Amino acid sequence: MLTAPKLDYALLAPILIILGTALLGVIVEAFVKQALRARLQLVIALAGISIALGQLYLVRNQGSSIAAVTSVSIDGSGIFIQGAILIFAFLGILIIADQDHFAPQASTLPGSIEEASALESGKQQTEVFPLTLFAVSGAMLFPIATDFITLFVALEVLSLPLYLMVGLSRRRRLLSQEAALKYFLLGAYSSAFFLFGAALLYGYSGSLSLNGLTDAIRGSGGNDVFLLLGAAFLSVGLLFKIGAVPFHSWTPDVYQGAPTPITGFMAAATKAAAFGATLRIFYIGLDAAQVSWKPAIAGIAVITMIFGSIAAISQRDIKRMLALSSIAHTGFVLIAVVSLNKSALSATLFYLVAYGLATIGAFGIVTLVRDSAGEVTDINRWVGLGKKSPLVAAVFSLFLLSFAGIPLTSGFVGKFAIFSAAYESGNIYLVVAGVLSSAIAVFFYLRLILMLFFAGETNGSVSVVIPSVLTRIAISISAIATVVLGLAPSLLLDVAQNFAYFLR
Amino acid sequence: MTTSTNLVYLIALPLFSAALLLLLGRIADKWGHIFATLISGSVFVIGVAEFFAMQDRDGEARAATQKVFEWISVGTFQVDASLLLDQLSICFVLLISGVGTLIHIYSIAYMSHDHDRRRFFAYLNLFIAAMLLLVLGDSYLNLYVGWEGVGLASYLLIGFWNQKPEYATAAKKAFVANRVGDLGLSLAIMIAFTQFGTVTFAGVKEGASGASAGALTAIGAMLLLAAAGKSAQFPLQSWLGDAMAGPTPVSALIHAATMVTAGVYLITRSNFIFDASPTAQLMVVTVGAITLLFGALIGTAKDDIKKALAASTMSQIGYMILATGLGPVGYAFAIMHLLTHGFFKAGMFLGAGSVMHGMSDEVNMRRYGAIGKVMPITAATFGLGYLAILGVPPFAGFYSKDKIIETAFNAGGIEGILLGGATLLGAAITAFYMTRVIVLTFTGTKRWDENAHPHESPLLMWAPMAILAIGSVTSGFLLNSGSALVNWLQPVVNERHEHHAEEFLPPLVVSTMALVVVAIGIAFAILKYRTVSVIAPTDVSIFTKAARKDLYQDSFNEAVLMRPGQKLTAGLVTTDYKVIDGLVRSVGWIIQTTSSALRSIQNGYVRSYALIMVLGVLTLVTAIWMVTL
Amino acid sequence: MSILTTLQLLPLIGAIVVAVLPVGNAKLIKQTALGFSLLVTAVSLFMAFSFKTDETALQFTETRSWISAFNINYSVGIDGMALALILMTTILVPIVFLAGWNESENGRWSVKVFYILLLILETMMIGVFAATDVFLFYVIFEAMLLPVYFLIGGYGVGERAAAAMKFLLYSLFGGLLMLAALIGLYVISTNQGGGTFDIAKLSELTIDSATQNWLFLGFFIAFAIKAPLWPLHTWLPTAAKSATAGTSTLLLGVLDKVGTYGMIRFCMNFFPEATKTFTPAIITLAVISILYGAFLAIGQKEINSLIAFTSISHFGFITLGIFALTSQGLTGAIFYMVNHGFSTAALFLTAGWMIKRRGSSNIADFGGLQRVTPVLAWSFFLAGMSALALPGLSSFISEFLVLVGSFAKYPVAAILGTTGIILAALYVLIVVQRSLHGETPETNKGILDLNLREKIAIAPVIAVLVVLGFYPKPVLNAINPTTQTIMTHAGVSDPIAKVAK
Amino acid sequence: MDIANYIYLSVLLFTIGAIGVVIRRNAIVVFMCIELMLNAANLAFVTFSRVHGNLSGQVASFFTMVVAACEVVVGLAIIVTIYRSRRSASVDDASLLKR
Repeated sequence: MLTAPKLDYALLAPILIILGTALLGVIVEAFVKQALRARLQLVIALAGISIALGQLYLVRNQGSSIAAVTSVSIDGSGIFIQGAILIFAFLGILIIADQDHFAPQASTLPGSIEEASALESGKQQTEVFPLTLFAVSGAMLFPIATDFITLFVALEVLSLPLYLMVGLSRRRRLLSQEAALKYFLLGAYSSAFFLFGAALLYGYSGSLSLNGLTDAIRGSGGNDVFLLLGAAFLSVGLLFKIGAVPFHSWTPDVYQGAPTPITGFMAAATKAAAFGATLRIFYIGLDAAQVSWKPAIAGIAVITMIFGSIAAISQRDIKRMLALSSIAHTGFVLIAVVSLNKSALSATLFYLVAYGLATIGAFGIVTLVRDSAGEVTDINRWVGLGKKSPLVAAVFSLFLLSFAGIPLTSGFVGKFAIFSAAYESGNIYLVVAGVLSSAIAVFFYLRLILMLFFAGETNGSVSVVIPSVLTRIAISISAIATVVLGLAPSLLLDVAQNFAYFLR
Repeated sequence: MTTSTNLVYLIALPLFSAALLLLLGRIADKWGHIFATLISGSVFVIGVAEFFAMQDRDGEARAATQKVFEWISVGTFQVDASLLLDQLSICFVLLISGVGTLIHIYSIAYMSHDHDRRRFFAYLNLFIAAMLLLVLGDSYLNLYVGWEGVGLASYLLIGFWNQKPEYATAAKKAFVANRVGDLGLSLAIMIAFTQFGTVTFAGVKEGASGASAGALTAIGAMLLLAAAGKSAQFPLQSWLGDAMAGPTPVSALIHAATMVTAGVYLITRSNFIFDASPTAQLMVVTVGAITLLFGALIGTAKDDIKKALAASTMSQIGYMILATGLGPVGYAFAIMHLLTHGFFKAGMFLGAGSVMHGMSDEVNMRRYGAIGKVMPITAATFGLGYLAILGVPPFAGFYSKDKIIETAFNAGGIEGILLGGATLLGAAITAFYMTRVIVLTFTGTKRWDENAHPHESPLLMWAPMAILAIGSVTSGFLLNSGSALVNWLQPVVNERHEHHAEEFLPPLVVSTMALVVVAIGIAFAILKYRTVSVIAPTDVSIFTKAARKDLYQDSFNEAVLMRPGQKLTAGLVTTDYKVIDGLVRSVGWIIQTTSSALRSIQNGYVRSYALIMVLGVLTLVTAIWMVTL
Repeated sequence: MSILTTLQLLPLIGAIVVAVLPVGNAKLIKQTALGFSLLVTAVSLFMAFSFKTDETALQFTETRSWISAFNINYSVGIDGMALALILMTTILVPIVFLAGWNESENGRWSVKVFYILLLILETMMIGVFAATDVFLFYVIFEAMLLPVYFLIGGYGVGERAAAAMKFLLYSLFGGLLMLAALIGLYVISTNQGGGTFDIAKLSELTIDSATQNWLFLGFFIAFAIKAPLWPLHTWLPTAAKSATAGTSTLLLGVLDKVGTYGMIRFCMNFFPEATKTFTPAIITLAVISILYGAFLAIGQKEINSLIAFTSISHFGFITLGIFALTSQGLTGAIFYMVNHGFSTAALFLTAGWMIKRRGSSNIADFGGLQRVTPVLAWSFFLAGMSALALPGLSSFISEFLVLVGSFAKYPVAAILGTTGIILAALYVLIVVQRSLHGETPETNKGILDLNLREKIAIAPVIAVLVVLGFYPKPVLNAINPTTQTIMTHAGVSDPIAKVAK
Repeated sequence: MDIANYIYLSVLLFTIGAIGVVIRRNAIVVFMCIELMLNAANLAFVTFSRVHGNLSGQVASFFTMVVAACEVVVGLAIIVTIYRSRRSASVDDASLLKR
């Protein structure tokens, strides 16, 4: 007699709510008339996210590793990261709501008559909302998944909508489509590696679950060829998603080509989700074999930090620069991954939130700086923005300072927390490398601030559009959070500490 | 020791008057000079009162101290702002305030046309305060404050007309040369503190007997360096000639009578160091001997009356320094010569000033001649000073200088003969160049322009000259009668009245020898300067050429110190930009270049991105593999 | 609430008040800012009078939890050294306001922003010296760079952007090294019974010598950049050249002191062993700085960079005094910090007025100012005298203490350092001669002397230099206990005189 | 047949796919190579399932197929769009985003 598996719906509800909302969005897209669609989609999405967040809040202290038999483990870190992703999604949606960034009909040919007419008639498709929500649901599942099937499915559910969203830009559509293609091909490529790694690990342990893997390693000693190859291949998929060198190549291109609101959302949410999964896999799946992978991952962390920091210096496009900056940040968080202690875990949680908020804010601001042809991303044309629009420039500088890790911003606290966790774990060389690459990174953040404020002539053709209320709210929240978390980090740090645990 | 409460006024009065005059600015123009003179006079009065009070006390109790306040107290480094008035310092107090007051009076007239007379008087009072602090401080550090203070005052006064670039340069040169000396004083204090744990004269004296010879010699050498800087002794003498850029009363007071003799004071004050270190003494006499000849030689060729006198000052201080190096017997004679010199040299400088005053600030003696007729009082007072410096009996110099010559001979052995010989030779050259000054200035034919209308100076100017002339005549006799000064200073300089090995030559012989060489010098000068050309002849002996150039001291300094220094500075400036900053910039450059290189890897082709990933996978696998095996 | 907190809050409140004033009313903004800064001065003086010099413990302490996860507290408290430096700061700020009354007007931004930045900077300057939690110190240490960055970049002259950038990069680089060391220290404290950032507790850790060396270097390099020690100095002249006089004053006078302050407070306190290990090297660098700074000062053609190089020389003296580790050296160095603050203020402010009036900062463009602007010339001259440590001015006492204190232990270094006084005479007198003496060129004849406001600004600076030159006792008394505590902690005592009394 | 041979085959297929992605220009072919890699993984899953005697691997391969199908949908959509815009399916032509 088969018995249906017992599911703990309360704990799974946040994901289910988001999925449901996404489906609702699809229905709305299909049946509601054009004029109402955009507004309705927005309301539905925000409502869904809010409800999910509320539900998450209610169940925040009820960890369980058997919420869906053994497929997921809803524990402190998982809940925290889910919460973070939901918040990013909320802010992301606020910026995405400014439909000016998206192609009215993505399927039309760039430069075609259909495109022009769609533009003219205001026939704006709003599939981006449900797509976002699907991605969010994948992102929420990814960090709590504890078996390889769930992990793979979550990874794809997260990625597939994103591939599409990247190609939705209204302007410079060729670039946008190219970004989508690159993201898709490379993403699928890395997924294949991930999957093959999972297969090998399954071959090694005979179990698809992380727990089974750990038990197998404990039992055998852990230098089996399947284990090592499997771990390496599995890592590739994860390292690709978080954008670690040498699996980073897609990042600058995709960040640049994607519609800016999507870039911001993606940078924050994907990174959080992918790091959530990475941490779980390395902390509870592969920790018994840490001797094998730790040096390699540590090496990648160092290379990633330094590469990101150095490569960003010569960038002339602000989105590419932020992309490389995000690579450098990946390196910093990877330090926490190899530190393998509770402080590192809570530091990562804090860092992901701090970085994600600042990133959404920063890309939010990029959406505001435009000329007649749309966003201006050439750094040289940002010169003198401080004169023209001091507030926007000041807020942007705030985000940059946070990225640079200047004290009294959230970025500093995050960096501090990660470095101290690394030091605690004895990886002092990682701290030194982190410090040195921060020093390099500081250069381009500051140079940008310098260009905003101190450089000579202002660029006449560039203007700052008055942000819509929603964008304004999103940027404000990000900015306030950046400052508040810098001044009173305890607000979040204590929470992160409470949630910094994994359930097997 | 007696405790006094008045000493501080000696310094405070002139100091505050100086500050007041400077701060009030033009408001005080009308009465500033009178006020300053009164202050200076009252300091003299206090000094005299203290002198008599001191005489009333006996032996040990003669010295008076006053602790004004606790100055610096850090760990064991305890220095109070304390003053010490003993037999030695009272001599200086009287000299400084006495001559100082006379020169104040003189300056009222001398500077009457100067727009900035008030400022001048403020500086003078600043000088008097600093100089009194120098001689009254009870520790080396207090002395040091006065030491640099007089340096500052001297700088300000030399550069009083600093709108003339060369005057400003002269002032700077004086300050820097003095600073080299100050370096010595600083180091001496540091060594003393490390050795003795204190920097008071009393403390150092107490400890000196227990210190190693090396330490004492080091302190002595450093003190000598200090003295050389302040007293224009070899090799730091070159600033004094240029210092004549200052108004003439300044030259008289600071660069003849008082400040430049501070070195003599310092060595005398530190007798306990030098007495315990024969090496240091040898250095002192050597420096003294060299300078006395050096100065004298320079004096023979100077046409600028003030520079000639300055060279003479240098030479005379050489005598004093030499004397201080001769051990306990020498100190008193050094001080005696210092005091008599204070009278006659100040008198002569004021005389020179008077001549310049009459000659519209002309200083070239070749343009003087026969001034004695139009300026009789000046000529007379100058003449008395002249006789005094030559050591003609019974004028002051006779007593003080002959004693030094005598003591030098008595040093014994080769050293005695060399030193004695040097002093005798110095006396001869002194006679030559001083006679030259007299001949060129006061006698002979007039060589001045038609435009010049030399005239006797007013009462305010000649009265001080006259008083100083009286001093030039009588001071030697008074100080020497019954060994007055020697006995007076005995408690300070510690002469133990041991009988010197033997007298090398009896005093009478020395005096006779001295008079003979002086006579030769005079005769030579008179013969040589029967006729004088207005333009200095160029076909002169190599010695004259050298003397005109201050024996190439400036050229030497320029070639050995200044030029290399400038090169070094320029080199360092370049190094700073190119090497040090360059290194930093090249780090930046390397990062930038790397960055551009990394950027070109990002070539936009999906396939090459995939390739990078594959390579990454391979590296990752290899890394994991290697670590595990 | 401790008076120290009040002291930090006041300028911040001032900044907020200024922020809500109308932009157009420059005069009101300036007056408000000045008012607040004077209030701060008054409160700090009050604090100074209630400070007990006979106590070695920290005073006016206050501790509040800030980041509990790392046991980071907002904790403040001062000893004599901190008190002296805070007083220096609070006295200098209104002077800078007054002296540079108009320097905010030609900036990139409004007058208002200028004063907001300055007031925020004042809060931080007080905080950095008052902090007794290393993390708090670090945060302020880094954060205070930003106002200066914007002050240089926004209101400076010439290559201001590049100068601001260079300044910030250097400082941040040092700061990051310090961050690494700071984290190390924290982790060590965690392993030894409870992570903490409390200075007192951290100084009691037992750290093995290799680790000590690394951590020491992390802290020291940061401080050596801040109080520029050769060869980490090249940012300073550029910054000084571009910053306004007031900014330079605060930058060199106060901010750079954080470097030397840190050396004493952290390097020596936390790593006594490493201190001993590195002392010879540091002393060497200090001596090089003294001489190098002086030579470069002589070679400068631009007045502000000249002052900057003199400061490099002076920081050499301070470092020498600190690492000589004798009571004279240390007290001298701490006192030197205070004196250098006022002395540099006098130099920068007077030079600033000269530059403003002449419209050029090239020394060659001046000349003959003594005749046309006697008061300005005198002020500049006295400032110069203070720079060359003329006895009777306070800088003499500190310089001499430093030298006498280091001579006992490092005679060669002290002798070389002492030769610096000759070079000091040269660099001061050369600039004095070129700018003040000589014939007044036509271009300089119309230059006006100081007005009343400027006179009021410069008078207290000179008064402090003179008064402390004659009567340094109050400051020395406040500093001495600090010195003793440090020496006791480091386990050293003064060398004993060779010939005992 | 030795069960290891299945693994070898799977690895071979995976390698062919991985190399194919790097050397082929046509986006469709590149995509097919990726599919090949996924199927190599499937083969490995199934083989291991057999080795371990549990069904997990087989289940996994079903999931993979489904996901791969979704991927095809998305992938073709993107490729087709690109092709329509550029009239070319060569991945090398899409290289505007660089540096």
